[in-house]
Amino acid sequence: MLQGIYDFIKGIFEPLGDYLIGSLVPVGSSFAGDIDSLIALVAVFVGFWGLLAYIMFFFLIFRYRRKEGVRAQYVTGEEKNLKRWISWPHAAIIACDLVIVFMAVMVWYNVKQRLPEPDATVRIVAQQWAWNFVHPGPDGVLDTDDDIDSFNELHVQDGLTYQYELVSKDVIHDFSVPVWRLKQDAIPGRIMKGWFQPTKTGSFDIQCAEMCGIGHGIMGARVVIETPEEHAAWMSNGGSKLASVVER
Amino acid sequence: MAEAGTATIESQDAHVVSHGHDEHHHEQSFWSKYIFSVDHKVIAMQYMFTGIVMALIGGYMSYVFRMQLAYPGESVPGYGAVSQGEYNAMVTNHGTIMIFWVAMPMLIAAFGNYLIPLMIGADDMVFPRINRLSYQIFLVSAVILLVSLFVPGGGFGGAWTAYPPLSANAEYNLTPLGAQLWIVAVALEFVAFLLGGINFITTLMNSRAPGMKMYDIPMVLWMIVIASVLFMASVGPLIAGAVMLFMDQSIGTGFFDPNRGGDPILWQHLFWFFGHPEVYVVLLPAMGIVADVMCTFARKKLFNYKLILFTVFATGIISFFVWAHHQFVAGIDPRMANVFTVTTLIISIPIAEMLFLYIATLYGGSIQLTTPMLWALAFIAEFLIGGVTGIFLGASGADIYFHDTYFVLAHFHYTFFPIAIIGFFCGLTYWFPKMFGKMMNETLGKIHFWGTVIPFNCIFIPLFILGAAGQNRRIYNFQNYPDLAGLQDLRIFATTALLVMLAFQAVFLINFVVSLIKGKPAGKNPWKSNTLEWTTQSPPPHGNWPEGLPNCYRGPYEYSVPGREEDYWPQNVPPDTAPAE
Amino acid sequence: MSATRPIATTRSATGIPTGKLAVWWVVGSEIVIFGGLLMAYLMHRLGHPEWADYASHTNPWFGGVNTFVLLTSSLSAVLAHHAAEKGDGKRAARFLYFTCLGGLIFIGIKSVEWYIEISHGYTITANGFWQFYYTAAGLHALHVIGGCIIMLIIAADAKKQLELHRVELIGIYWHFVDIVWIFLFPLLYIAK
Amino acid sequence: MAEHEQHTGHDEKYYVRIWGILLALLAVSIIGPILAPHVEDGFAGIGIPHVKGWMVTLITAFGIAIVKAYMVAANFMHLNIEKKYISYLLITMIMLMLLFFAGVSPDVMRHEGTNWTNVAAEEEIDRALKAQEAAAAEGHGGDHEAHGGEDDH
Repeated sequence: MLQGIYDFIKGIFEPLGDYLIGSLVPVGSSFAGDIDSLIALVAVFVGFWGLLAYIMFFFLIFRYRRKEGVRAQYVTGEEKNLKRWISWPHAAIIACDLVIVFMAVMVWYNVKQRLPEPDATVRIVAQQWAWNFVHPGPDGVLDTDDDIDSFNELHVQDGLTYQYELVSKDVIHDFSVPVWRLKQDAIPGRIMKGWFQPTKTGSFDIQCAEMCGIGHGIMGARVVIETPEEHAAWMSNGGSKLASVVER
Repeated sequence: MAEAGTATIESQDAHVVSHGHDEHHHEQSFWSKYIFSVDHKVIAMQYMFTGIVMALIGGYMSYVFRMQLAYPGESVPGYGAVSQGEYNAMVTNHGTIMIFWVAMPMLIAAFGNYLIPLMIGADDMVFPRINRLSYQIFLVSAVILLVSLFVPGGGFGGAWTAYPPLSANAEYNLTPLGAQLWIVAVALEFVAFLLGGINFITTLMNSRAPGMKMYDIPMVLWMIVIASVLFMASVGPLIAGAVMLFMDQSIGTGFFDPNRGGDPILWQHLFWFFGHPEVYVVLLPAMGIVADVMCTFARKKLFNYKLILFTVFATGIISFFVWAHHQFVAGIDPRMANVFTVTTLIISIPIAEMLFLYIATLYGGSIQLTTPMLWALAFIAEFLIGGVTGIFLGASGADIYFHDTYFVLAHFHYTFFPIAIIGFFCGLTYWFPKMFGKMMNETLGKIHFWGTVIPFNCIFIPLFILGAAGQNRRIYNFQNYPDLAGLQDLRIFATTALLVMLAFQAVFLINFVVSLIKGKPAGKNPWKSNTLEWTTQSPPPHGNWPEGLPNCYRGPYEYSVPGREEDYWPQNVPPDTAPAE
Repeated sequence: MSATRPIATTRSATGIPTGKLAVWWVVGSEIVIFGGLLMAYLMHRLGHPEWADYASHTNPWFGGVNTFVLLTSSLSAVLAHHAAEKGDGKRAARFLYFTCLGGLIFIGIKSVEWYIEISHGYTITANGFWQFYYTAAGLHALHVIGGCIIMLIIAADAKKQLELHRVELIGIYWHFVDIVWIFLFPLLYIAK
Repeated sequence: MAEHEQHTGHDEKYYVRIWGILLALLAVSIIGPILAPHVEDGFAGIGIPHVKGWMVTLITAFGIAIVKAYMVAANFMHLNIEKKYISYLLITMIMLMLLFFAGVSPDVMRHEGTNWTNVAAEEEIDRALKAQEAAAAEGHGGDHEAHGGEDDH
């Protein structure tokens, strides 16, 4: 039932989300659309209230500007007929907040709290100031002989559900992939788990989103999302670069 | 509460004492009058000028790193080429300075020190010497911070949040001395504000003029004192954390080192348990200044004083329950994030209501757009954007995308800029006649106003777009990122707007100096305001009211009361007499 | 010490003298400082079963004697307040000196204890437990030393019958330091 | 200048009596935990079953600490005759600390949760417990353990 309500509301705001965020950054993962729709929903709600407040604000400044011989009214703000100008918006804002909380928690649950059954698992090792990726290789399982290590370049196959294990060797880093709308800190001493499912092929930026020392600014990497054929070819090459990959 | 009869007697006593006071202080050297003074007004000025100097330093830093972002790798005029380490140090110290050495001293300490005794009708703070000590510690902390930028290895570059292990281990941050001095400076600053804050709280609680009841206290004082209480109640864990971090840095303990049984997440909690209430610590004084200015220039009573006060209380209390929304994707348990999403959206309710009440205050007013009023209105207009964009970040699902992007950066600049800069200019232009006895030049003031507010929006609206495009913070050169390199025009636009805004600050400095020398004499009450500070001379002498401390008979916002000839009714005027002056 | 006091200081809208009110706020802010540290310690202590063994190397007799010393000095602080209330500055000063002596004995015992522990290799960097042990006890010891210094100044004034109300203020602070120790003692020494 | 004296109405004997009680409580809080290992289910005979050693420690050490703190605060600091809101202020501060504990302990006290594991802490616990067992078997107590954390770097 909750999922049904969620899908309904999401459906309303999806086009706007696509316009607001999707036009700047491609929608590249299964949950990117959810996050964009949530942003659109918040934008509409706060935009409405913000606009209303601005209209009111500028109207009042204009309407009650100083005029010769006109005195200000003596109003305490405790009169019932005036107070409702505050108490009704107050109630309406609570209602809006409830919707936002519901949608935010649903998206959060889907992206961060849930861990769907993966098709493959990748390990992401952050260090000052580079990303190391351990791909599971053809068997889809980590820590076997056919694992493929790569440096500053993550290769995944379009449409598969991946689980990631995020670790850090030294300080706190943050694995951030804007096209997937994914962001997660890597904490030294901890294994952080999560998931993603790419839905768009191409090669995109990975950034570090947590200050990690002098080289933080250059701690970028690329994620390469390949069709099944390309990915198989990449794996059979033992992870060497394909011609299509943008050289960094 | 003293009754009216005893109040009069007490104020006659006060008369005698403060005369003795005055004569005692007539023969003073420059040194004891301006440097080691215990007078609250002098200490307020010390805080204010230190804050302005620090603001100029912080502004210079923003100039350097914005230039680097707009024209990466090129030599910045007036600085030279910016290395990665220097860039990080600038970003870190810009944030630290602007929050701890600009917003806090200028809003809480300067206005708190100046206004609290004057507005409650007292001759000084209750502990003048502790007050002086507080400023001295503050000054030392500022000097230590500035020194930390020039030590071998360079200034600390681990972001103002100073997450360990980066901040704790020299092998990671490569600035052993800079990092240590940074944390020492921050801890000392906290101690200074604890001393100052306790002084503010005690003064307001105990030393109000006879007759001044709870709801007769001007809103700005309420807000400064509630801010001090919030600061006092939240900073403790971070002081403990600072001690732990300093020991990690200097003697090799492992409080935050995962390899030694420590936990880096603990620091994040210690930091943000303070860090979020801190936002309200600096917000509330600015809100209070705006409330007083709006009432004066709309000639209106504050719209529902009590309700505003309750929203402030509610904000203060809830602000302790929201801290982990800064850490949604920082490795906290995802289930906790749901709790903090709920609390975060709850805190939006009193804040929204407070803004509504402020806007409603304009209703039925007689609005005069003087410079201070323009600043006050600009505060509301700009802070509204800062407030609504916060909802995106409080909603955990959306924060996954926006966390640590330029969207966050633009959001909190839309809150901190109205607070620290607009709020400060609002208060300064309003109380300048009282502080220095001269009127400020309105034309220059308005040029400065528009020259600051318009470029400000031009700086940060592009940054919202950059944030929505997925650009992360604290990266010194976006040319390294193929997907982001194309948005360079927006960065150049923002930097250009910053240059314009910084240039217009010269107008303020000129206005300040010119008005100080050539301004019209202000008289006691140039704005025809109600609160008690306007009933003494401008500037007030040592002891504030040489002819005896005032009594208080009514609330601070009795403007345009029907049936009275004047449209204001000062707090010290006894009920049956005509208004003074 | 007797600069002209502002009228503000002598007012008391709340019914509590300004000095005392301020001391209560100081105590409030100290609660959160120690609270932050102790909560951090408690989390680690509960999360790390191996710390029980580390904690067993503390010597509860040192801690116990120190608790006794502090409790006794608290008694003499409250007796000093009692004497000051009666206007007997000399007696109050004598009790304050006695309280100070208690603080010194406390620091003395602490030094011996730490000397023994450090010489056995239980240094501050030994492991998580010991770093919290030294930090918490050290922060507390700094408060004891600071309290002693202020107390000597107040006692010197009280002897001359000056500023007698301050005897109570330092007393409140001293009792607070005592209470912190009352909690540190079981947290650091007893819980095994 | 008015000296704000608040007469407490007690004589010196009263304070000495409180002090005596505090010392007695102190004795209990030292002896209790020492006896605790010996009273494992030891109260079953007098009709109180399931009393474990850790319960005795908890009550005698921390329960009594709270009682002692209350007695000092109420009688020596005179909170019992102070204005009520001072007590509220102090209680609020303590509540804030409990809030802090509640908010932070899911991340710091626990070593695993939804989608994360604090492997460093778990390894450290494992290593240290093993080392302690080994040391106990050798009969040297835990003296070697003092430097246990060092071998990690």
